[in-house]
Amino acid sequence: MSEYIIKNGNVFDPVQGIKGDKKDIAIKDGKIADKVSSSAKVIDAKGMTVMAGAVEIHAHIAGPKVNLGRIYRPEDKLFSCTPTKGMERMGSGASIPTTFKTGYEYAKMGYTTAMEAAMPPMFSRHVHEEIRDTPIIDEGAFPVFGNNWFVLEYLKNHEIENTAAYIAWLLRVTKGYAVKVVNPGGTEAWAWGLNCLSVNDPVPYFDITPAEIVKGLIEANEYLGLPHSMHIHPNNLGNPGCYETTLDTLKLAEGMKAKNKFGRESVLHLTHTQFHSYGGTNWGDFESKAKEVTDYVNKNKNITIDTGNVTLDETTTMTADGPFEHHLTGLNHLKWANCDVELETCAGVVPYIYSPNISVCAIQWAIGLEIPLMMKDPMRCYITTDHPNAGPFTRYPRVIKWLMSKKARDTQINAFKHKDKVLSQTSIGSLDKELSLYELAQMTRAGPAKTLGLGHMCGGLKPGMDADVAVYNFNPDTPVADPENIEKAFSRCAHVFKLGVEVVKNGEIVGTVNKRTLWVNAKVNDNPQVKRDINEKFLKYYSMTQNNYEALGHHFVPNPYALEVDATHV
Amino acid sequence: MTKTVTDVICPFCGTLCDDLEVVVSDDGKQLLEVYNACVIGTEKFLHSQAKDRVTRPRLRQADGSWKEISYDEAADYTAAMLAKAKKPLMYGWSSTNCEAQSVGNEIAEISKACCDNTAAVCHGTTLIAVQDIGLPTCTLGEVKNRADRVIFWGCNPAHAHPRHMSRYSIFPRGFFTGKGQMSRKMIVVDPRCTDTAKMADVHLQLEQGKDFELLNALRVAFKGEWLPDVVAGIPKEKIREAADMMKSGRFGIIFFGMGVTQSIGKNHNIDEAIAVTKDLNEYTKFSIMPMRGHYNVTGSGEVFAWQFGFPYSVDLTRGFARYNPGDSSSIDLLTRGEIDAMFTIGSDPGAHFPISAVKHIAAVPSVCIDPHLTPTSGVSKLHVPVAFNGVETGGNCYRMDNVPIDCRKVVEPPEGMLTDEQFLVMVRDRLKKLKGAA
Amino acid sequence: METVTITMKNAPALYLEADTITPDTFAGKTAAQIADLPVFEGNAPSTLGKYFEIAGNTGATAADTKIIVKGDVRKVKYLGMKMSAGEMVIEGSTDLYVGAWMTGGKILAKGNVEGFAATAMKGGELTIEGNAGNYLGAAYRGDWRGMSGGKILVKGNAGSDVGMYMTGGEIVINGNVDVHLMTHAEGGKTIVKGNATSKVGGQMVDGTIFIFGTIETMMPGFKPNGEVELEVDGIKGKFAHFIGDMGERHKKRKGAVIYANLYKKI
Amino acid sequence: MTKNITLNLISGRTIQQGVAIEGGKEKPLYRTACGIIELDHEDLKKLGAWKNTNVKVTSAYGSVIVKAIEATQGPHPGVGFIPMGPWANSVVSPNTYSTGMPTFKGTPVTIEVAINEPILLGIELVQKQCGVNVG
Repeated sequence: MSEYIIKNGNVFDPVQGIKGDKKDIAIKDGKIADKVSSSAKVIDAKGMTVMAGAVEIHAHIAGPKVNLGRIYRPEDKLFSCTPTKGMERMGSGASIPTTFKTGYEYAKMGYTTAMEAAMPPMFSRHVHEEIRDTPIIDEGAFPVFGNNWFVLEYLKNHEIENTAAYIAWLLRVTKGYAVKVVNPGGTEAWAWGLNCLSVNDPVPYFDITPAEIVKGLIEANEYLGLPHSMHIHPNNLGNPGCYETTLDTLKLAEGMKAKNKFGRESVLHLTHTQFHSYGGTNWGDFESKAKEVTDYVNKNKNITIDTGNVTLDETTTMTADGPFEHHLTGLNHLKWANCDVELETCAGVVPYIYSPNISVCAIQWAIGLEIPLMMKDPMRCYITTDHPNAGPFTRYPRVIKWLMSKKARDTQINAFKHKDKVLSQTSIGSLDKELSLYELAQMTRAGPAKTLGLGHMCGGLKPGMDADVAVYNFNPDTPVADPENIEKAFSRCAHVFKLGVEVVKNGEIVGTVNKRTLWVNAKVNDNPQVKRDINEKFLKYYSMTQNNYEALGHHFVPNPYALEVDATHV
Repeated sequence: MTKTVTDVICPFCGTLCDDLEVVVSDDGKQLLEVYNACVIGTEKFLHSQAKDRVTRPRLRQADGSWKEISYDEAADYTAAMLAKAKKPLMYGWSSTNCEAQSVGNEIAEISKACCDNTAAVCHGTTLIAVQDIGLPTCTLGEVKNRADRVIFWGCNPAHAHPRHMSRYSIFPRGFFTGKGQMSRKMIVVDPRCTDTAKMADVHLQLEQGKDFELLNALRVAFKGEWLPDVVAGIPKEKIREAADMMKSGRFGIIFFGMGVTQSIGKNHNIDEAIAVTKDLNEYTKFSIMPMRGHYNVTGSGEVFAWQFGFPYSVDLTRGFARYNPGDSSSIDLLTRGEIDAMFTIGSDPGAHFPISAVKHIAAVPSVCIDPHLTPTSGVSKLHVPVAFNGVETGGNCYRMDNVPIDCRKVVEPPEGMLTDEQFLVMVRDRLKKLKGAA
Repeated sequence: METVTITMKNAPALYLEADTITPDTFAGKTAAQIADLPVFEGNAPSTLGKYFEIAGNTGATAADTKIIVKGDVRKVKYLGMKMSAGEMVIEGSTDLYVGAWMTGGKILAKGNVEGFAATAMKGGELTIEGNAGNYLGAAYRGDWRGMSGGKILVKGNAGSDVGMYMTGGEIVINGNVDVHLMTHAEGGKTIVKGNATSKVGGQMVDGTIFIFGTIETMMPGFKPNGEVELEVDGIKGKFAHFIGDMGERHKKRKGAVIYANLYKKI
Repeated sequence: MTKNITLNLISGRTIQQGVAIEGGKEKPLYRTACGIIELDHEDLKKLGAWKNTNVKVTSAYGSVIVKAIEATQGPHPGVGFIPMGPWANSVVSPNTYSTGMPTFKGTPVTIEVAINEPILLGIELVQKQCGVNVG
């Protein structure tokens, strides 16, 4: 492992509180070191910005619905393919890139860790195959639990210990990382073509309300002490007036404390908050409720959120929220794909065009920017586009440009056809705040790493942490003449190191590394009740045998990295 | 003494039964018996024990006889052929595991080839229709647990997917379908009175090639609009009756097969069938699922999709992926004579392509990787026998509803035989040297 | 209008992908520069000069550049792809993708053309004196935005899937058409002076079809709506009027439901 | 004068065809399973042929000798069925209508009795039509 020393760069590292002063970053044996020998290769980062490798907390980048999106959108790849070049395999796909292109694009933008946002447990083998073919970045996947028959039955009688035992079993079998909940109860209702639109609508046959599911899963998550909090996509997404359901869901977490040994303080992570902060009663009086949602989250310290910024592109929406996708295809009449998974979840895929000429899309764009600008504590608000739902992740530099430059926001607002409606229905016009590089580092590095329970190994430049470093050609000292320079600087890094290996130089892939698959191995007390339930359901209701289901993730993860959790309560 | 391997996956059709039990000798060299498999699956496992199997690669000589060569020479020949060809076609991939397919994709990318799987003659038109209108589908367990309306449109599971009805669609007693067969209405649409149709509650025996019209009539019947007296040979009363039966279900599923994908209208038949399913989702819950033929053609489509972006008929000749069935699909490439080398693996185009396409396979340098003796190996220049995938080597494969299941090695392959993945790795390494790639 | 003539002198063994033969790429180039334009035979890169004899000179812009393609070009694909202006005359028959994704200019193909001609055409004119292949003026796979403008005239017959997902523009076919005429169309007009086989106008949302000859099997989704006297492309006559596709969803404009119209000459 | 009839030919799987392809295509079992054409009772009468006689099936794309048997999954008057395999694919229409899929189902064919013409083995049939020298 060769040694590197990055000299006189402007370092931004919230983990050590470094706010842009010039420091040397030493890299040795894949870790950040205090000092290196004189034979270390010198990287001159004069007039450049040095940050840790970014952490993507929520993106649909691997799995069956992502691949269904690739299969059914050939026009997304027409005339936009990148040929094989040097170490880079060929890549294609604007809104849903192929796996090789996903890995390269993330690395070139300085991202070194990414989390697949929704993995149907039965298809985890498919997710891991795609993770294996995504080069460079470390990855973990969140199995979905919010509509799982085991969870519905256990939480109906509030059996937290059984739910925790089942969660531990499923995380081990599918090599999963955290508890993900999508439209709790609603997706199981969608198996009969119905939906749960509020936290109190009972699920057909199982007769449990989404509120009980959410509350039960938060308790089970803290009972286990998992690295990441429960990660929720609440009911009633994307409908005008859905901010009330969002607040009802957040209130369920009141009074709960985080119990884990990974330094996480939150108990609930609300994902793609933009889609859940809509007011009004129909698309005519559609308005932003970002203020109400961010006020609540500012007051309650045990909640973290990510934004879900709309980037005004033609993209493909894909989510485990089956009923929403059916509702969306009812609106734009584009091709609709859906796959109900037995006993577990569902997935829906519909293309969507966020056109600047449509007022709803412009307001969605504004809401996505209001949320991070109104959040007081950047460590609890992370930047995502819920790739590819609100826009492809390759647009992060553009989102960063809008957040760091009021001028850039104004030029975009003036370009809207319904500019007056955007200004009247949202407060984007009155927000003058411009994100600093330090806050950006909190929102894309230290914050997500902390809530994912990875604060000890990535998201920072403290000696001893993994040597994931990104160097941007952006001089923080010179004032920004043209906001486009921000977007250009953050699109391609000057240097990127992953586990101490230089993988990107001047925006080109120059190296690769044996990427890791992060997963959580939770040990719980032996639970014969849950073991019997699992055997019985596989005997009678699953369409594959238990041995084949349990062989899902085992020998197929080339480089697993387990976070050990001991939840054996005495 | 013998030992029994349980939870074995049958590597023949898209149903991918995973509850087989295989009895092998203690030393794992002999396969004695197969339980729980249909007659085709049993034959596939037992045929691995055939004594007259070809176990070494053989090269066709000028005088027509076969000359046995080593695997190394075979790999050299294949790599040289692919490196020299201006537009090689790498076809098949459907009876091999996903690991071999990944290595094959690397070879295709280095040699700038066209690659295609047996979807080209099976469910290729389904994929075109899915690209036009989407695909509301579900996994087979949802059908087992919830379906009370089952429609077989242009497919004959009694013959093509023998255990499908007993494992998933008609007979099982699921969570909400405790009465099994009695809680399900079965409709079969087929121009013949097939063995599946003989079991159906309603059999619509339509005129062959008129599926598009009948599906369109169903959509009109859902909306209660005017209908001509007879559509595709079916009187309009029977059409309205079938439409009402579909609407009155709680959870319906349409399985469709070669009857709609290979008849005139091709992708539009499936396009309209999916539109029927979407319309039915306004009244009740409906899904649709293709009856995939080969056990891992879905896997090949998935691997192509996440590595190149397209499910089949991928043209890599320009260094990036292009796709347009009709231009980059195997049958058109062969019948128009656009190919100057043929590489076949895990399929048998010699028997299952129209003869005018097979003539072109015989006309160009061609390699066939297949454990069996087939018409393709008969017309190819080089025949490389490999271990039976799913019997003598494991690997990942995908069921017809895209569920990945890990098939496993049950018995040792004959002495000195390589698996297809090992052979492909040899070809890839030689190709890299020839092309000077890093 | 400056004219460049390229004549096939060295026919390719396989098929030649010559998407650089358009007025847009030729404009402002000398014959030598044109000869260096890249073409592909399979995966082997080559130059135009190796296959064609190039004579004459080009105009400064695409608009005033005319290309005449002589010789046997039946194994040359992508002629006139993405063309935005200027003219092109193809003396003989040619292969796939003639004038695909073209946005303007004129193409005259004196012989036959193969499939995917004028894919997703936005403007300009394509005239084919021989027969056209399948997917004439259709959308690319998976795209719901098909041909949106321009005019296509086919003097011979056309194949199947003419005008799939068409949203605008006009297609006139003097001969016959195969199955699937204007499937999924949301606008545009097609006139077929010969016969249509079956599956005409399946899943149509909007747009108009005129058939002068016979239709073997009508789509059940097209409801008879009386007869009407019309003059179409200069020919007067009595037409049976059908509206459809009744199975498809239809928009309302000012209260009235919008249907696609199919007129069959009696 | 040998009588001939015209039918609409379709091809597809049968369970015997499945067993035969897994048992080895070089074996006669493959010919017994797939070298046949299933004709409806009326069509056999119109052709004036005994059951299980060899017939010559001709289409615009080729011709093949197969054994005519009575429909096992009928009645389907006017429709002939040859299980998928080299015999069917010798006469099936390769026209893909630019979708990549040949028209395996729906090829017009004419059938005439050809009692003493042999039905070739699977691999042999393809090799002969492709002119492959097998020495």
